[in-house]
Amino acid sequence: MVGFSNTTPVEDDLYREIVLEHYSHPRHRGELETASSRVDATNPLCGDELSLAWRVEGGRISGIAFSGRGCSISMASASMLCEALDGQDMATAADIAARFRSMLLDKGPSDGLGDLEALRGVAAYPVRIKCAVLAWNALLQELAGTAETEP
Amino acid sequence: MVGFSNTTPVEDDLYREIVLEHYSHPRHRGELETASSRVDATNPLCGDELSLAWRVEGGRISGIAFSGRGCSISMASASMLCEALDGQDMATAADIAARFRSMLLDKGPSDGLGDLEALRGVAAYPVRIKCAVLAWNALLQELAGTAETEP
Amino acid sequence: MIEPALAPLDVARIRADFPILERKINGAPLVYLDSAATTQKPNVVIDAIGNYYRTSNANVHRGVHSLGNEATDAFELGRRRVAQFIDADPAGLVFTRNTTEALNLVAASYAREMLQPGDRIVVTEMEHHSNLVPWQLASERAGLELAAIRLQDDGTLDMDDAERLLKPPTRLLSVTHQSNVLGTVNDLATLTRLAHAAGALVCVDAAQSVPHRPVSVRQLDCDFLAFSGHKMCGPMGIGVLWARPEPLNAMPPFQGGGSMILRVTLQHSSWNDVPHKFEAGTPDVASVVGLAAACDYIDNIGLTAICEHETRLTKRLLDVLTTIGDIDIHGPLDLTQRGGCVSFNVGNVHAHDVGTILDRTGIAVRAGHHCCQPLMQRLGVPATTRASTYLYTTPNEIDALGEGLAEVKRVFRV
Amino acid sequence: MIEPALAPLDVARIRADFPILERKINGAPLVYLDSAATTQKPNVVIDAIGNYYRTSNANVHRGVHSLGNEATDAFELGRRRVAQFIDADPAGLVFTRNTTEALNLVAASYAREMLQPGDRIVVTEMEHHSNLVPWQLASERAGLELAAIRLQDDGTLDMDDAERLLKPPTRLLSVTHQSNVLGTVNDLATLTRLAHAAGALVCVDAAQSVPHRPVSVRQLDCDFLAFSGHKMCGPMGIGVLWARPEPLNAMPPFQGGGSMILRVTLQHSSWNDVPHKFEAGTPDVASVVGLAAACDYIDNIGLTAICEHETRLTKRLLDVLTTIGDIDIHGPLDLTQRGGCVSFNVGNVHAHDVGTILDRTGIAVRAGHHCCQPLMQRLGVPATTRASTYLYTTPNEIDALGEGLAEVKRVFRV
Ligand SMILES: Cc1ncc(COP(=O)(O)O)c(C=O)c1O
Ligand SMILES: Cc1ncc(COP(=O)(O)O)c(C=O)c1O
Repeated sequence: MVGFSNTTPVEDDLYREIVLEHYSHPRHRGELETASSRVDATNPLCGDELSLAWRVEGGRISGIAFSGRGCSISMASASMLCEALDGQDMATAADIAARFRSMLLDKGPSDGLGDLEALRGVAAYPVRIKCAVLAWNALLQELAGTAETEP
Repeated sequence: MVGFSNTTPVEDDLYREIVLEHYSHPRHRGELETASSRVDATNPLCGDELSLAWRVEGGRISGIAFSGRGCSISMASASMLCEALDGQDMATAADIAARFRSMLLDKGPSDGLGDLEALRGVAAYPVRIKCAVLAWNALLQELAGTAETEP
Repeated sequence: MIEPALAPLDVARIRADFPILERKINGAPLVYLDSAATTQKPNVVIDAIGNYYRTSNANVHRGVHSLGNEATDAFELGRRRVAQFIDADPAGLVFTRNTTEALNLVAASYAREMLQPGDRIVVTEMEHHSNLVPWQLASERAGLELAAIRLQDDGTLDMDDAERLLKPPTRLLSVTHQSNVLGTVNDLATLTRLAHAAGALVCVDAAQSVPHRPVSVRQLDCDFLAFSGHKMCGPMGIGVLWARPEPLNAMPPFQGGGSMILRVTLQHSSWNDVPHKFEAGTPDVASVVGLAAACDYIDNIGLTAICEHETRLTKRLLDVLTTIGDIDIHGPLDLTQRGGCVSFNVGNVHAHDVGTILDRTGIAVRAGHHCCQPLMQRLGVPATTRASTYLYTTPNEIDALGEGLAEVKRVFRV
Repeated sequence: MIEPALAPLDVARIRADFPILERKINGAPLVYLDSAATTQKPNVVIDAIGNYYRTSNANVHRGVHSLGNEATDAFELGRRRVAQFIDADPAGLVFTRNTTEALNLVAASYAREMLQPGDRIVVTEMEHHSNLVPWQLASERAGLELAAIRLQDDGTLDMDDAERLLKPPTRLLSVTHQSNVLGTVNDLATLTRLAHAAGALVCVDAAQSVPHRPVSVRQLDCDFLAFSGHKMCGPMGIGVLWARPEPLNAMPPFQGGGSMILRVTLQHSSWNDVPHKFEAGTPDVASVVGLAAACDYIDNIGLTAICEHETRLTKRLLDVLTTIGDIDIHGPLDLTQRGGCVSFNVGNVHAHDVGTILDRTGIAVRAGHHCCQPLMQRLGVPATTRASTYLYTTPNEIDALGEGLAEVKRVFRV
């Protein structure tokens, strides 16, 4: 019946089921007591506020959590970020982040991004892109900072 | 030959002979040591600066002088002012000043204004009116001030 | 005696004056409900700016040539026209960029320079950042105290708290006439009486009142009043500070430069008369001409009629919001206490999500903190959605908003 | 290797872009020789403003709706376009009302707030009031010393005096790139080297240079640079302060209000990133759009070609003035040391009389102190007449000025 009957509403291009699901039941929400990295991000013009914390053990993210408040896109994106990066090694984490940003900012491919692909629709809403990348920018900034200070 | 031959130039409507004559040979220019009133006027946007001083004896102006620098209109007007008011009683002086202003600002009649009538042409040059009335405004302001403080 | 109701506005005719209202947004006709942020411009205003540049453009106050004279006349006529709009003496009317600059001028040249350490400035919990941050900057730098009158839960000021604060050492009350979030119209008569009795001056942020209802500085009896051209059909880049002559003459200059001086030497300068003393550099003559055209446009329609029109729309808007359900309306529900700007939250849907869903059908509302973060804290929300009306708003547009909000509830399953 | 001369400007075609040039003044075609005060506007700039209001007008940086997004894009694209015009990073480009406000911003937020009592600010004897009075205000309030580099009789700066003054405790040099009276183009390379060697920052008043010759802030190596849109075919009401990131990030805000904040509570606020930190309140988006259109317009013609055109006109102007006789020309006669703005006195005829007689045949020149009273004192004249050219000026207009000056001599029997 997909795309066929007009009694079944076509899925919303921005507010996909899976996005709303992450928004109403966020994964990894809370504090991470044993974090090795922690970063805050705000979007002063919207009032979105977000904290992201993770723990690196043996070159892998062995725990990750977020807290804060904001719109559905920024919160779902943070929830998906945690789910996608938990357990990944640092190189893979950085690669996923780069591909996610590219999907939104350059309309790049989304292969292998899993659930994150559900946020592709945000690319058509320029003012909301900064909501979707808020957590990711914070992560990448922290990774870049760490990379610089470590040899 | 007036207004008849085009070999004789028609007199300039603004720079009448008599105006230029007052400008190049100002009357009553200088200081008045025994002045009873003295007033300064400036036109900050043009840089015109003018001082006017007079002596009142028995209700009459018995001496008057101006100093300063400025354009031909402001200087000629000050020179004519001194000539017109020297020896007049205060009521007549105020009356002449009022009629002079009215000639320029409201295009009022110029009867009995003598040489001052030569400045009538200024009325057609809005930006120059303030040059022509500079000395007169200063005089009237001072007279108004005196009138208020004297019973 | 019952006041005869004014004839309703001929909104269809008015809308034809605003070319942007023909725009489509995401395929749907634009429904512009963001006039509290900035209003749209009628052709007469846009054309006045263009005509000025095409026929009379020159610098002002400096020349003897004809164009310079025409430009100066246009500028000073504009000043008189705008002064008349608020029933003021043009000698007290200073052109600024916007309300923000007007308030900063008072904060810098009056509060910072003329008040003494320990003196108190009073604002309210509902102020726009533009009527709060300038006082914070001045207070910090001049050792002043800053206090805010509390808000009641109904969105009006706590007048007991006002009475408590409007006592010595308060030297200045700066208060909004109409809140840009709650719509609340403050009781300026009482506030001004209290402030003046305490020996304090009164500064009114009229950004949201001058465009929407008749305002007379003589009747308000205030000392300073600030507003923006762009919120009243006029151009961006032009605003107004009106002030009574006593403070204005006593205040030192705000900025230094061309036009504001009397005599300048390398070491010292003296100042031109007000209002020129506060207008340094080349002014925006074109925008003054545009603002004067906006005053004409509004007065031709009539501020009282505009205000009645907005009251009718606000009533409908409040009804629609109530009917939809699950909507928290902030600010007074009593139409005599408010203007045509209504903030609300839909369930616990974030205002940005509301704004985005509405925008998909062409409806432009504001979503965010509206430059009122302290008020958001007071209301306990991160952001609100705000719909605001003006003379070109139709009842159908209010209904379209209602439909849009129903869609928000559907998407977010509220 | 000889640089190939550029093709001369097609001035007839350029003039067709400027509707005001069709005006008659006192029955004669307008001869506009007052571009140093403000330039005329081409249709593309006037239309850009109108189109913005007709299609995309909204407030910026605050909304999620499409119009708000379009307006924000237009505003930030404008910032990038204008930054490119002066070879600068857009993050250091702050929009102000005009040059005057830009210089006041540096005086208020840098000199007044960040310098220490006893520190010295250096200007020159040829500065416009806008590059003098702000420093006087800051110096008085912060206990700074203010000194001026002397002028030589040929209208250039005394570089020995510059060397004497550009030593500790000098912390800031603020100097005009091109004099609005003398036309002198100052040797910024040497001045900047001296100032930087002394640990002082350099602020350039580029009001008369950015419109007339290629200016690169990277090549100038300055720390601050100010100019006005209205002097470069752009709208009134918009100007620019560009600054290097180090001082800009360190400086406290200039004005408080919407858009310049990060977080606000009733008592304290923190600031947004530069350049937003220095842009309080609703900006003039329409004028930014107009200024970006002006940059496009000028770049399409080419600043180097414009500069060559003006040099040719200036040569003719100097020749005409010399031929007429009894005319004192102020400023350098060497065309490599000056731009297209020439001040002079005709015998001892007052400049206003010169201006009035010229205006009667449609010739618009400036007459007065040109907001440079200290320079007038230095030149020993109460006022001068100034003729200034731009890309739309023709050789015939220079000749018309010559005829007008002959008439001045006739009327005043010089
Ligand atoms: C109540 C109030 N005060 C001040 C302002 C600031 O106005 P502007 O941004 O035009 O300076 C606004 C609008 O943004 C406002 O609504
Ligand atoms: C050299 C110079 N500096 C500053 C200014 C002031 O410019 P504005 O009036 O646009 O602020 C001008 C022009 O008036 C100028 O020529």
